[in-house]
Amino acid sequence: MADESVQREALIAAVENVAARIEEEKSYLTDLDSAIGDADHGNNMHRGFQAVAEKTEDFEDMSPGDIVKTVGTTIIGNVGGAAGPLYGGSLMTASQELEDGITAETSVAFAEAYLDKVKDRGDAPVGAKTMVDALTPAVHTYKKSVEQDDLAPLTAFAKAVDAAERGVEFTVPIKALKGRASFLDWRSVGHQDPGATSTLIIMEEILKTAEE
Amino acid sequence: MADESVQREALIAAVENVAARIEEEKSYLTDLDSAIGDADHGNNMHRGFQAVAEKTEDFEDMSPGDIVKTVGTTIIGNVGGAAGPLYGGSLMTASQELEDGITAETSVAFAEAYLDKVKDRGDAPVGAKTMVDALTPAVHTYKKSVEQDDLAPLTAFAKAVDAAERGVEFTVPIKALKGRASFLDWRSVGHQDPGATSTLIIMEEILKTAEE
Amino acid sequence: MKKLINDPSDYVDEMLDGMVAAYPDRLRRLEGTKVLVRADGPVEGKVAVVSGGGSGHEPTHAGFIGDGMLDGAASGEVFTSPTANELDEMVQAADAGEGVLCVVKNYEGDVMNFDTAAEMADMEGVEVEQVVVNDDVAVEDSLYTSGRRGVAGTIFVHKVAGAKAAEGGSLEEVKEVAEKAIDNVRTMGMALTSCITPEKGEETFDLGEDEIELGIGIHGEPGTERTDLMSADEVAEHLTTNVLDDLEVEDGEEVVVMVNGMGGTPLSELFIVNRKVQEIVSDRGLDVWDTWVGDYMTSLDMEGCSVTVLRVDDELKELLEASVDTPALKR
Amino acid sequence: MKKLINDPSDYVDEMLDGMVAAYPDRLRRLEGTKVLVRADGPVEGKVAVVSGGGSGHEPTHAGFIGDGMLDGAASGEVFTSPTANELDEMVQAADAGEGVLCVVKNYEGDVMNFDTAAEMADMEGVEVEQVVVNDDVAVEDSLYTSGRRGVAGTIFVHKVAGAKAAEGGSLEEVKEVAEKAIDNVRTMGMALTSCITPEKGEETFDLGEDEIELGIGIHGEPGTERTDLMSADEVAEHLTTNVLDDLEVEDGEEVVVMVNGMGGTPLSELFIVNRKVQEIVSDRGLDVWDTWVGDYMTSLDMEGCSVTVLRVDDELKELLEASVDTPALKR
Ligand SMILES: Nc1ncnc2c1ncn2[C@@H]1O[C@H](COP(=O)(O)OP(=O)(O)O)[C@@H](O)[C@H]1O
Ligand SMILES: Nc1ncnc2c1ncn2[C@@H]1O[C@H](COP(=O)(O)OP(=O)(O)O)[C@@H](O)[C@H]1O
Ligand SMILES: [Mg+2]
Ligand SMILES: [Mg+2]
Ligand SMILES: [Mg+2]
Ligand SMILES: [Mg+2]
Repeated sequence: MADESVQREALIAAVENVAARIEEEKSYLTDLDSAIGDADHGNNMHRGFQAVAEKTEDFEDMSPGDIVKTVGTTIIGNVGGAAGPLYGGSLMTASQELEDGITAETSVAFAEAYLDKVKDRGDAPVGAKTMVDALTPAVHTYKKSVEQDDLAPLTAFAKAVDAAERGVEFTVPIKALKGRASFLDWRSVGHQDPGATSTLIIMEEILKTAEE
Repeated sequence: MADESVQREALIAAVENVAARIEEEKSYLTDLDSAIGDADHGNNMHRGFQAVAEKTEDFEDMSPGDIVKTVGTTIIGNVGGAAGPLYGGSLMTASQELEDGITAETSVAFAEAYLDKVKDRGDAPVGAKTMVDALTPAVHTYKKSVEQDDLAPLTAFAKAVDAAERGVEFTVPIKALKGRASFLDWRSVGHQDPGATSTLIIMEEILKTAEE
Repeated sequence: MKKLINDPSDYVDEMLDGMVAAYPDRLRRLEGTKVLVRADGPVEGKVAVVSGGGSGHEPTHAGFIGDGMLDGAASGEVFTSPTANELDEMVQAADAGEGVLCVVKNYEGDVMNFDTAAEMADMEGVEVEQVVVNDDVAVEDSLYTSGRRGVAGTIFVHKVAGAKAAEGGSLEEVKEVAEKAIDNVRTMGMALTSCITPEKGEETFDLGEDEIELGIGIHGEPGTERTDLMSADEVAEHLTTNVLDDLEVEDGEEVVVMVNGMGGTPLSELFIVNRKVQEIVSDRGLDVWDTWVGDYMTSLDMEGCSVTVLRVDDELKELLEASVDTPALKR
Repeated sequence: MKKLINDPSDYVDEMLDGMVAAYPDRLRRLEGTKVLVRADGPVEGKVAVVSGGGSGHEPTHAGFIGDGMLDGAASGEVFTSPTANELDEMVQAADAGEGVLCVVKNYEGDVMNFDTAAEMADMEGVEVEQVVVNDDVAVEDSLYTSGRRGVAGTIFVHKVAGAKAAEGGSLEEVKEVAEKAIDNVRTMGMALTSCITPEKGEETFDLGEDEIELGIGIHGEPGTERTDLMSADEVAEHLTTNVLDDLEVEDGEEVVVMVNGMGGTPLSELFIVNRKVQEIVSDRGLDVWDTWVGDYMTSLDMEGCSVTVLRVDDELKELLEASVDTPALKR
């Protein structure tokens, strides 16, 4: 993979693209959360990524791993709700895998660590109608594509985004077991999970940035 | 005028007709009170005359004067608001004029006493947009018709009803100085006074009963 | 209409039963009436302070019955003064032989029925005095009209009169402090929405999505002015400025501020209003000695608020501070 | 949207400033945070009890800060758990060296952020314990789900934990009484209308003129069931029966009843509901030791109510009765 300064610029660009896209999707995410939650997921994600975007200047002299870690701590410190610890805490923990830079290998380790931390924190199995349903197929697909199919990371990541999308769609017809939507019991069936959706959106923007 | 038992039956019939008519006009009166008051005049009058109608059995062995007095005390005891003391208290006081039965003479005295008591209690001059604006022309016309034009009480009363109607219409284009509508100041202009309206309605029913 | 009610005509009756059921050790209902009195009353050797008016202003009036405040409260139908008969029963039940102060809000219905009740009680040998609260600066104060309405400032009058009575003041003394509070209190209110009375079942007045009413009373009546929607800061500024100007406050004076909710407005919004009110009051050089934020005198489910300012001296401060133990106010 | 607000994004910030402005002698805001703490805290020699969660539930949480109840309260954005960082700052500021009990309502966001904060505080040498309130019987209690929500019953947990801490209880003892209250409290709520969050500016869910939601939480989320409009008595019956069944009450037990308003419902309607609740509770052979009626834990301007029943023994009674002095609760 590319050297550190190229990676740094790519990360900064990705963060900015994600922040811009989240701004666009803010009301969409909040609307999804209105149906089966408490109508704040768009605002939560927006608040978090605004704060992150304001920090990109500091990123100039950080290693890629530190940038990801800072994104995580910034989200923890600004989001709250379920999304704050899930996104922020997992980024923070998983960033340790990037200590030696971003390679095909470390990116797989990062993805796995991220998923593990989400599951550890939130205690949600697949099929509980949460972000885990988008993350799991994405991480599995990425790992298999890189490690067994020997695909280039970018190609593998594109497949992962497709997989996440299928995960998001999978959240619609199932009943929520975790998160606020679980309080609705059977009434949650038929609605798309906001956190799975924001996970997909973020991955789409990372892919777009990487392709550029 | 007719003898006491005929008068008693007429009074009972009048009370029942008034009660029935007030029931019909309940929401109309409340709507008028919504515009410039507190949306209860119809309910207040209805509550009062329902209570009065339930007492008609007791009227069987009362003198006409006592019947009117009981109507007054029943209204005082059941209505509250401004209408309670104004209608009830004035009927109660003015009923003293009927001690010796209802004649052309005592009916004029009754009407005058009633108007005096309303003005005394409420301290409203003519033109303050209250029931006084309906009562004043009615009482003046009745007195003049009986005492100076020598008209029969029934004919005189019909003229009084016409006069009250003009009084009600007069309340529309003027500003309220008394009652809740006064709090609206200039915004009260253009609305018809509920209490003047209920005064007219009651007079109409009394006339109708007397004509039967 | 969506309300937590049963038959609209049982509204007041069931509410009063529900209050007594909540505070059976504190409140007692006079049988066959809508009057609540202290369960432990009449209190020997003490002047009684009573109040009353239409229902729909909860916790006013009955929520303030208790040690250090009211001895009785009569509830009429929604927004309708109680009848003279019920007021008379209340006065007689509250009297412990030391006399009764009636705190009346200035509405013709209330004044006329309290007057009649006072006459009735007087005939029974009860000593009755009356004070009339008229704190609403939205209404022009004129000799030729009904004058100003009594609104949320009444709570302060109840408090100081109740405290004076509790400390053993004579009827004359209790009346005097009530009048001092009346002279020094001013209020102005506004509405974001009309309330809905249970019997009518629909809004008393129509208000557009971008309109508000300024200068409303507490009976769902429209205000003195309809304007475009304002921000919380603008509302605070408008109400507070009018109140302070009318009170003719002077630099360095001490005041108590009340931001009162009309029933449907959440506490959080009242605090947002309070933030600006305090700023304005301080900018005028006044010293805020105490602040009350909450639903004290409401108009059913109306959304909106009122701002009250009471100028205080040492006597009023002491009476406001005095201990009080009622369902709606404890100190 | 019609609200007494300025810029929606300043909602929480300005509300907190307005609270501190109302009670400057009682509340202090930790600079740069949305955390309020006792102005006179940390209190030497006393275990601290803190709470927190999203905003929009006023007077919860900060309204219960004071002697005998909470030492601190962290407010997140509307309906959003505070961040772990703010919770950590609160815990550290509240600690007087005797340890801190965090009262958490069971929402994943709250639990995860409090967990993280506890880890952080722990690293700074602060002893932290946590209890999680889950009183909402509307939600099925299952091992495989997030479990039940924490709702209005939390107020009782704050009260008994705060009282135990005030009387000098150790962190372990304070935690124990909090857990006893949690084990013995159940709640169920309903909504006549959706609330409107300031940021979204419109109803969270659409509800027809003749529909209500049963089994709602306190974050404007829809309930577990939508049904036709019910009378107050029917609502009381539905909520109370579910609560009592789940609590598995037995004849002759003593309970405390709370009828809590969701923010937009007037007190009068809560009393109408209370009337029937008391009837049902008494018919079950229970002894109502105390009743609380009012807005304790709200959902912005939502109209509706919840019914809470707490089973009490001598220990809980003594702690509930203990003196408390906060903006929203005094005894
Ligand atoms: N226990 C959990 N495990 C994994 N994801 C969860 C869990 N709880 C909630 N989520 C995710 O968080 C999203 C909601 O986030 P957000 O609305 O920001 O927080 P909150 O639920 O506190 O309002 C859900 O859509 C879901 O994807
Ligand atoms: N001071 C007064 N003098 C004469 N009539 C009055 C006075 N005040 C009010 N009224 C009459 O009472 C009517 C209102 O009665 P009602 O609505 O029953 O009582 P309230 O005003 O207490 O709600 C008004 O329309 C007016 O005609
Ligand atoms: Mg949410
Ligand atoms: Mg009226
Ligand atoms: Mg009225
Ligand atoms: Mg949330």
